Parts: sequence; C-alpha cells; structure tokens
Amino acid sequence: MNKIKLTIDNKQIEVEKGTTIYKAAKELGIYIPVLCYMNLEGLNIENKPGGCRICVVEVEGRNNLAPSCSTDVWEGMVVNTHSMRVINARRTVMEFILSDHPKDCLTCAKSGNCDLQDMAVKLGVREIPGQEYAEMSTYKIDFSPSIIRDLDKCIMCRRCEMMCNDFQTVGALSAFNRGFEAAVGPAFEMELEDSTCTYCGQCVAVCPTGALTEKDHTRDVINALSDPTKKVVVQTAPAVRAALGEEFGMEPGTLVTGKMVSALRRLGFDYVFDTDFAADLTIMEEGTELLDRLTKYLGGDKEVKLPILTSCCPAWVSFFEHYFPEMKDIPSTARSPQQMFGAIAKTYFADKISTKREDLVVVSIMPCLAKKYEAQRDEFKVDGNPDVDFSISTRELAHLIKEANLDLNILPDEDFDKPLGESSGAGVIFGTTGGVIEAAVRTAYELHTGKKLEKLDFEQLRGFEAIRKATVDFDGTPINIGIAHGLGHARKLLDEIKAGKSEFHAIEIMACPGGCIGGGGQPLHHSDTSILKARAEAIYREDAGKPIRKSHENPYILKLYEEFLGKPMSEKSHHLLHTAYFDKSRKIEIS
Amino acid sequence: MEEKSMSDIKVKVKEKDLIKIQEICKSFDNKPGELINVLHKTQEHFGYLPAEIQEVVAQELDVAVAKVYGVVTFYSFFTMLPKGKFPISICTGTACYVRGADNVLQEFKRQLNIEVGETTDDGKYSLNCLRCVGACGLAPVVLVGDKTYGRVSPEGVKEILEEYQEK
Amino acid sequence: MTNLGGSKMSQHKQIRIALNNCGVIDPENIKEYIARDGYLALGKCLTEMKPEDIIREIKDSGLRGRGGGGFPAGLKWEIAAKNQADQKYVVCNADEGDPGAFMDRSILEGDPHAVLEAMAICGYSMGATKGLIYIRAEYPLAIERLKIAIEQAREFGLLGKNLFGTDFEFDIEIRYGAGAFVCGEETALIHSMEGLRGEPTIKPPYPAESGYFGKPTNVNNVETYANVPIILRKGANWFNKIGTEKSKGTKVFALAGKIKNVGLVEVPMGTTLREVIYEIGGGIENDKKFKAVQTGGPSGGCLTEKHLDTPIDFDNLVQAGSMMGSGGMIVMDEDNCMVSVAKFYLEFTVEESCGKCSPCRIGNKRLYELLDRITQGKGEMEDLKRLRNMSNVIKDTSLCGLGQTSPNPVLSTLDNFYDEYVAHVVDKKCIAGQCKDLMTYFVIEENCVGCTACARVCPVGAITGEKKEVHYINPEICIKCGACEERCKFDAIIVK
Amino acid sequence: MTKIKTLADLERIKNEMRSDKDLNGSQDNSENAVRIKVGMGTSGIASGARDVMDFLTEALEKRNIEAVVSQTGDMGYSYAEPTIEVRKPGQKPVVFGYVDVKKADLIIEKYIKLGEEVEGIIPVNYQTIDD
Repeated sequence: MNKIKLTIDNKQIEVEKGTTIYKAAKELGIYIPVLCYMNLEGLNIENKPGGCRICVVEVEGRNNLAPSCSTDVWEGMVVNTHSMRVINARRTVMEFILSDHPKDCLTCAKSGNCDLQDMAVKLGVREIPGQEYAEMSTYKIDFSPSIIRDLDKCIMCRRCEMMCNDFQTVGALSAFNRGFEAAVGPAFEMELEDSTCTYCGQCVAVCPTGALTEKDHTRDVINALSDPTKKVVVQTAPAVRAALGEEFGMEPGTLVTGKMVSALRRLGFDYVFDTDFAADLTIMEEGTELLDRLTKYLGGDKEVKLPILTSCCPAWVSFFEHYFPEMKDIPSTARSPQQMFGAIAKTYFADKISTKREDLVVVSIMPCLAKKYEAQRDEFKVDGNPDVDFSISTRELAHLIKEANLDLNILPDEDFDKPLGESSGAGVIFGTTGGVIEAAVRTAYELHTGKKLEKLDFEQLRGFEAIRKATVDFDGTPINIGIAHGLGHARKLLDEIKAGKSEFHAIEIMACPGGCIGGGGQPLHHSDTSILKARAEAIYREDAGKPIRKSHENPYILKLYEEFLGKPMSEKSHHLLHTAYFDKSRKIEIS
Repeated sequence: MEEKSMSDIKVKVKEKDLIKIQEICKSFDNKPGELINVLHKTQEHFGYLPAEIQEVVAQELDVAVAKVYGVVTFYSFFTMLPKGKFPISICTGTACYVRGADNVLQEFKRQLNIEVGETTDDGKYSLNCLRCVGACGLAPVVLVGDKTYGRVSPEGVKEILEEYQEK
Repeated sequence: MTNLGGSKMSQHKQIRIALNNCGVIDPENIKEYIARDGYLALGKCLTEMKPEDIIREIKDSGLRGRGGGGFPAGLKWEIAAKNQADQKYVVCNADEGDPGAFMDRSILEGDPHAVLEAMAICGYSMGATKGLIYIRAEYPLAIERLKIAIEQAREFGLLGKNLFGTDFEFDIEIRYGAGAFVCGEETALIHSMEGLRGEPTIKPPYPAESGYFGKPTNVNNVETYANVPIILRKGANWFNKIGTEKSKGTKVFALAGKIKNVGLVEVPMGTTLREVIYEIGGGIENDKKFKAVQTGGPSGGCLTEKHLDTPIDFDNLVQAGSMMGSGGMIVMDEDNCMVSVAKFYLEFTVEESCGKCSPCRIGNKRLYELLDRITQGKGEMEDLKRLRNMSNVIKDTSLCGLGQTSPNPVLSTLDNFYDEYVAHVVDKKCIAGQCKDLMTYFVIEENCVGCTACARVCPVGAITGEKKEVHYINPEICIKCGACEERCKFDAIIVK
Repeated sequence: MTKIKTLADLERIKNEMRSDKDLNGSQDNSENAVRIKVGMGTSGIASGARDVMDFLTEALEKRNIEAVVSQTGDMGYSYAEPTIEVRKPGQKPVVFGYVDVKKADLIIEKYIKLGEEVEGIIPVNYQTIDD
C-alpha cells in the first residue's frame, strides 16, 4: 500500500514511497541531468548532498525549484523537468559553476571523459557572462606519487569526501573553508603525501571534473621505450584486460587479453608479461605462509597469530600501516604480485637475458593508483633502482594505445611472452573481490589435504556483498574465511580482530569496490555499477577458460622454484618476495 | 628487511600543552560530538588553534584531523593565527555600516598598515571584523580587547591607537 | 489592528510581552522572575494540563516562529510530539546572526528564565527531557546570565528531576556557536551542535522527525520561547486578540540606523512601519530625509516611503518584497546609496555562505562582483538584467534559506530604487554621494589662493598649479583619497 | 534552598518577594529606601553602565542615602544608554537616559535629595501585559 502516484512531464507513474523525483523520472525514461549526485547501486554508496543544484525541477505548489536527486515524491505530485524556468535555472547555475572553473579543457587530464564538460555541452553553455571580472578560487596543486589534486577544478560535489570518509573511513579529505573559498582536501591543505591517504584512488574514480586525476607516467614510458639501451618489460594486472576494451567503445565485460598483448607489443615493449604469473607466485608464498601459520595454530602454538590477512592491495597495506600499526605482524608478509613480478624480472629474468638490472625497465599496467605509490616505496628498491620503474593505469594505457594510432578493436589476439607470461586461472581472479582468497584456497586445500579438488569454483566466496563469510572444509578442518572490499568494511573486520572477537582464519581485503576491477585507475564507471559486475564476470570467464586453474600447477612457477628460488618461504623467497610493514600512524611527540 | 622509518608523520607539541588539551578533551568525555566545545576551550586557553593543536584534538576525540580542520576553517570564531597583543575588532553589522564603519575600518588598515585578519609585525595589533556586538546604539563600534569604543569616526582612530602606544 | 483586549485603549504603540521582564527584573535573581509569576505556567502545565492541551493552547494562540520563517509554533511542537523516540530534544536557537539585530541577546540578558521555562514546557508537551541552547560565543554576557539562570533553576528544583513533584524531568545545556550566520538555519544549527561543519541539509526530513543525532527535535528561537509562558498564563484567547488575522501577538524589533531613538521596540503585529519609525523611533536622525527601511537583515529587503503605512506582519512584509526575519530594522536616509546597501548585504552573504550549494557559493559572489562594478561606474544597462536573472535563479535553486533569500536586498532595491541603479550605470553618478569612484574632486577657482598645500599633500601628484595661482586636479590621476580636501584651509576643494 | 515541589511553594516565594516591594531580592524592607535599577545589557555596559552602578552604590552609601541599587537587563533605550530607573519611596519610577558618572551625581544631588528635575527623563512608551 506504500505506492505513490505522481505525474512527471505529463506522464503518470506509480512508485514506492520514499522514491526520489530523480529515480521516479528515470523509471519513465526521463534522465534528469545530475552532477554531484552519485548512486553506486549494489554497493550501498550514495552521494546526495543536494549541492550542485543542476538537477532542479519544477514542482507544482512549491515556491522554489526542487532538487530532484534528493526530493521524495508525494501523492499527486506534479513535476515538470523541462520548463523554461527549469532550463534557465540549470543553465545559469552551470554558468556559475563554470565561472569558477579553469577553462584549460584542451590539456586537462579529464578532457573527453569529464562529467562537467559533458554537462556544459548538454546545457548549451556558450559563454560565461562576466567571466572577465569574475574572481576564481585558487589553490596550489598537489602532486603526490599517485594522485594529482588541482582544487581550482573542484566543484564541491563532495563525492571524493564521501568515498574517503564514509566508504573508506580513511578521512584524508574533508571540506574546508567556507563559502566561495570552500573546497575538499586534506587537513591544513597539506599534501596528500603528508596525510593518511592510502592512494586507493577512489576519489579519482568518482571525481566529475579534473580536480582529482592520476599522476601520469606515460611520458616516462615513452622515454623508456625510445631508449635503445634499455630493455623494457611490461606486466599487466588481471583487472586491466576486463576493462580496457571500454576505452575503445567495447561493451563492459569484454575480455581483451590477446588484443592488449598485441597492442603492447606494437608499442614496442620488448617482453609482454603478465602480472598473473606473479599472482600465482603470490599464492605459492602466501598459501604456504597461511598453511604454516594454520598448522602451527591448530597445533596449539600460542605465538602464531591468526587470521592471516592478504597483502596484495597497496591501499589496504597503507591503511593498516596508518590506522592499525599495532597489528602490522598479522598480514601476510608476501609482497603484492606487482612487486613480486618486479623482483623476479630484475633478478631471475634479467639474468636469463643477460641484462644488467639498471638496463631493464619494468612497466606495470595496473587498474590501480596506489600501485604507483607502492612501486616507489623504498623497500622495493635496490640501490635506488626500483623493482618496478613505472606503474601506469588502465586509462593511461588506453591513452598510449590511442596515441600510437592503434585501434584495439581490430588488433589480432596474441599471446604473452614466456616465461613470466604464463599464468593459471587462479592468477586471473586476483582482479576481483574474493579472487585472491579463492586462488589461495585452491592451492592451500590441495597442498594441505593432498587431495584434488572436485570443484574449483567457490561460489560462496564470490559476489559483491560488502563483507562475506564462508567456511571451507579442509578435509575435516573447517577454515573460516572473511572477505571485505572497501576499507570501511575492512575496518570492521580489523576492529573485531583487535577486540579478539574474530572467527576467521584468513581474510582477504581489497580497498576498492568490487576489488581491482573497480580500481582507481580503471576506465571511469560514471556511477554505473553494472560495469563493475560485467568486469567481474569477465574475470571469472577468463579463469574458467584457462587450461590450468591452480597456481601450484603453473609449470613456469614450478620451474622458477626449481631454477631459482628453491621452495616457497625459502631464504631467497624471503629476500625477494616478502616484505615488512611500518608504523605510519600520526604520532604526537613531545618537543 | 631492515626496519627503517618510512615517511611517518610526527606532530610535535610541548608536554604541558599536550596535557592541557587532553584535559580539555576529557572534560567533554572525548566525545566527537563535542568537537566545537573542545575547540572553544582550547582556543580560549591557547589564543589560537595551530595545526599541531588540531592534530592532538583530532587524536583525542578520534576524529579525522581533516575534519577538525574542516570545522576550524568553517567557523569565523576560530583562528589558526595568533592574535595581536591588542586585538582590534571593528563591528561591521548593518547599524555600524550605515553609520560609516567602513571608513573607520579603512582608517585602521591605513594606520596599522595591515589587512583584516592580519597582525602587525611587532605582534601588537591585529585587525578583525565582527558582526554586530549588539551595541547598535553606539554605532559605529570598535572593540580593542574587551574595551568598547562607541561612535568612532575615522578621525578618532588615531586617538584610540595612541591609548595603546605606550602599553 | 486590534489592541489589547478590553476597553482600555492605551496611548502607547508598544506592548511588552516577550520583553515583559526585560529591564524590570534582575536577571541574575530567579526570585525576581518568580515574583513576576515566573514558572507559574510551567507549574500549571505539569500539574493541571496534558501535553496535548498545551499544544492546543499554543496552536490556538496563533504563535508563529519569530526566527524568520513564521512557521506556526504549535504545529511544530505537535509534529515533534507525534514522532515516537527514546530521546527527543528541545533546542533554543540563540544564534542571532543578523547583523544589526540584538533582540534575542537582550531577552537572554534581561529575562533568561522565560526561555528556560518555555523550553521545559515544550519538553513536557512533546516528551523531551533534554534542552539545548545554541548561543553565539560572541554573547558572553548572555551566556553568563544563562548559566546563572540554569544553575538557579536547578537549585530551586525547576530544572532537573521530578519537577513540581511530578515524574517529569528536564534539564538544559548550553552549546556554543562559533561565528557562522548559516547556523541560524535549523539543520545547520543541529549539525553544528553535533560537532560538524554547520552546513544545512535538505528538508525533509525536518528536525521534528530527525534532528539532533537523528532524534525528534524542536527548534524555536529565543523570542518565540519568550512568548510561551505568558501565553499559557494569560491564555490563547488573550494572545490571539493581539495582532493581525494571520500574525498574532507582538514582534520585537531592533531599531537602528539613521534613527533618533535606536533601541528595542516591541509592537503588536499590524503596527505600521511609520508608527515604528516616527512615533516610537522619533524619526530620522539629524532631520535628514527618510529613504528606506531594511527589515529581515540579509534575507530581507529595502522598503520605501510607499510601504510606510503597511501594517507589519509576516505576510505583508513578504508581499512588499522583504520579510520579517528575526527583527532587525535598519533605517536609512538620503546619504545611503542603495546600490551600496545591496552590495553590503551581498558582501555579508558571500562571507557567510557555507559553500555547499553552487548558486549560493558562486552566484552570490557574482552578484557581489556585479554590484561592485556598478558602484565603480563600470556597470552597463545589460548588467541590471543580469542582476535580476541571477537573483531569481539563486532564490529558485539554493539549498537553504540563506541562499533562497540572499538576493532579496538586490531585488528589492532594483524594484524600489531602479533610478538609482540607472544613475550609477548611465550617468555614472551616485546620488547619495557614497560611491567614491563616482565622485570627482574639483577646485573652486574663487576660493583657491594657490597656497600649494593640496599639491604637496596629494600622494599621486594629481594636482598641478603655480604658487599663488589657481590649482587643477587631474581626474585621470586622482585616486579620491580626500587628502587635499582635508588639507585645504580655504574650502576650495569640493567633491561631487 | 528547599526545592519547589508545588504551585504553593511557588506562590510562597512570590509573596515573599512581593512584600519586599522593590523585587530586588534584598532583605532591606525599608519603606524609605530609594530603589535604583541600572540597565546592564551588553550595550549598557559598553556605554559605561558598570561605572555608573559602581558610582551609585558607593556614592549613595557615602552620602548616607538609604538606597538599593540593582542591575537589570536592557530597558530598550539603546540610544540613551546608560539608562537607570529611579524610584523614590512612594513615587512612580522615573527612567533617566545618558547617565554617566557626572549625571548620576546630579541625579543624587538634585532629583533624589531635593526632588528637583534633572534633564534626560525618558517617558514610558509601552504598555505591559498587565495594563
């Protein structure tokens, strides 16, 4: 009985009580333009400050215009979404917004992919009256290792603030100042590098303008590729292949693995490898560590701490370094696949091709911005030379491909190079929430029980629910597994551990919604979460089609151990594939 | 892997300041909802709210320091800069405006050679505007510290400043 | 206009209801309040009336919120009463931010117990046990007296548990504002009390449904509460005989500006502006010519001669292009430039906008810039159209009451003083002589003796002339600092 | 102080105070005392009301005039502040405006002592709820 009848643009509709005008109109196929409003359906993320006022509509009987994103419908409401009063108001408000926005669209990182630009086009803004004497708010630009903040372009939509605080509970960003001077940024307008930012990049992923963008490394990559004295190796993260096609007009969820390889080869990379290989390696190390801790724990060793937490996600690593430093000995010490790849490439592989470390350049293609930060962490450098030289995002790769005049749509499918290009299906699913732990379970189960798994698809570990719990029977030993995506959800699990109330043996955490497929470096989803789901499905599809689906069966991994590392958790592995964590909490010191 | 200090963030404060802030926060049960009350008390004690003090408040109340900064910069009563020994406030409420407060303000700016919100180099005077002290009958009104001056004219500015010259 | 019930017609235009005890009792002595029937209404309510009876009485009285909007107080209470919750709050909005208004401060300084008593009554009627007074930190004396009053009320058992021997308990805490005009808006006020930036949020939900920490909360301002004990003592029928059909009771104004008797005034709704300005206020200072009266502060508008006989009430003022607001009433004379007045208010709004919504954050800035250009003589006729369109859009699209009313000073001056705008734009003249950039300094040849004092004092060398000869001010160079005029002993320099 | 529990308790305090006609809370019940109230709102104080009050208290005592001086809130006459209300025994209260120390002295010497008129009387211009 909670239905409400109303009229929008002379069309009648019946909707649930509590529906907004915006959503009701959408059901009628009327798309009211919105700017600050963002609804990530299925992820429980909604931003509706009602601040931009672009989505205003005329409601009969109401004095002023109503923001459709945040006004609930009522019985008998009569709405007009395109009266001249509305159109004039929208355009005037847009002129206000643009009057305080730089006009350097030609060189803006967001150009062509900018919600604000699209809106200006849609609303037919052709001039900004009074621009010549309009004061503009200005701030200094912040260049962090991963993210560039140019607050001159901030329109106070508050999406980044919401992601950083409500979803990630990082709290690096907040609205500051008042009125015309108001913007969103870290405390004291400090640089992100000095804040508790984890570089998850979700602020960038939702920013509707060029205020938050990635630090672009494509120029560095071009320079490396043009240097005849360098051998350039590239690795591609699993989530990239499930999203790159979108930048070339393909349907979300299109897998472009082969075309991507072929594009990279044409760009001039000497070796096109796969981060998935390193993901398999991660499973070998992390899975062994898990089994080791588990065995000791079940054997009554009180020194051993459980649950073990995954450590592939660099934003997540930063998060616990900032907020839970007292628990820094709980996560697995295994480095992330990106870093394992770099370490192996610059030792094992460099030796194989008889190239000196400093003449080998490792580029990674990542769905992630935190990877840029991770690549330049001191502990991943040898004599100042980083294991991974440049980490570029899926979006940056798309730019490079376009710049090279290549059309991904018509490129042939090609295969990765060997040996670091071979991977199992387990490596592929690292790209989505639940994937790392599923890959680990596949290996840990078989190594622990000595039995072959009947079924490799662990459906109970999959899905988009914020926090998921599952128990896997390890031949009589029930192993409790927790999964969280989003750091706010991770925080809940960590608080439980801190309080001694955690029931889990192992927990997988990824910082971004949906995992890496929803990373801050991916093609922008523009609030359409069905895109994320399609990417996740593509990842699982790729896994299902792989001849080898378990990390410990990857022949090149086995060969790597045989030729170079010895066995998982060996002295050499420890040196190259593991790391330590640091206390990065904000400390008050007595001066 | 050797333990080395990453770019960890350290905030330095004097011990007695730290204890004072902790005391203030505790008096409000360290509730995040009491942030504004805490900031009032803290500013009352320190005269202003520099970054390191905000950091401590943030930690004590378990609020992100960015949020504390967001609150401090929202409210005009809070300041991150120390005020002069003799803070001068010019009422720019409507009644004072209508009776020429702007001319008085300009004269103070000229005489002190500072802008609104600034403090003279010798730390003696700072200049601020405030909205209606409620002494509209005396408009335009100027406050120096707690002392109120009514019906101030631009010509009277020099006289007021002279009072504090020797102090 | 109906005067006080009964046969006796007073010669006085003022009736003091909200100000009943102001300037009469010692605000720091609860006994003096009790001696004037203080806390009698609370006692009666608790011992003789049901919550719904009280709400009915307030509704019947016709009392409307004195903070600006004029929402019926009884209805507000009723909504809060109907929303069930384990905790509810009674909030007093004492964040009087309207520049040039000091009614609430005066009530709190002069009669704090009236507000405490009213809040307790409101708490009983809606089922709340906690009261919060949100007061500007800039009001130290009012805060001090409130603290004393709360302490004394607790001591006398008039706040706390088992009031008047009943099960009802009620206590009050003080929360401090920190200098943000927007916190007068109730959702912003609530956020501020929660320790957040005082940004308003979209209503609904209204505070009566979801307010302080999500609980049903009733927010009224000081003056509204100050009326409550008297209404309950003297009855709704006594109160609703005062005032006009839709606006009952009285309104306190802070009369200021170019008026002889600056001060607090409380008049029955329906009194005309003329009566307030001339009969109570004593007319214009220095016998200058009346030009405009501004009501409603930055949300209101400037009314003129033709509005002087308009009976003051909520609806009439809105119809005239202004609003009641909280009760600031600023009188302006012929020396006040109305474009500058509009600019003054816009400067205020620009400074006080919270920045959350774009029309208020940016639009008001643009309005201000345009007005500034006009006062500098750089305006064009086209700009007047733009002013109006921008104003209308800002009103139409802003999130909260601040932005929805901020263009009122512009619109009302455009409506009532259009000629003055045109004079600035077309003739590049400021009739009131307030806009410096539109003034020119001249030497009156007859008076100039050629002493060269002016040329020597001019900081930009705009004055030329031989000794003992008439001097000349080059308007191209002159920065209009006025130094020459001040220096000339022969009245030979004038400004026009 | 015992807490007020009933309307009768309230009534009792009221009567106590009423019998002490000046409502100032002092126990001085003398019929012969001059009652003075000083308007001490923010603007009154800003205009110097505190000095006036201190002066009055001190001067009246020194000059042996039986008087009770108390503070009150804003009387509403901002333009004429500081303002004081003086009630001589058996007479109607009179409000004086623009009262500085000098004027206060004059009020004591002329109006209170001799009953002579002093400039600056502000006529009452409002009715109360009890009128």
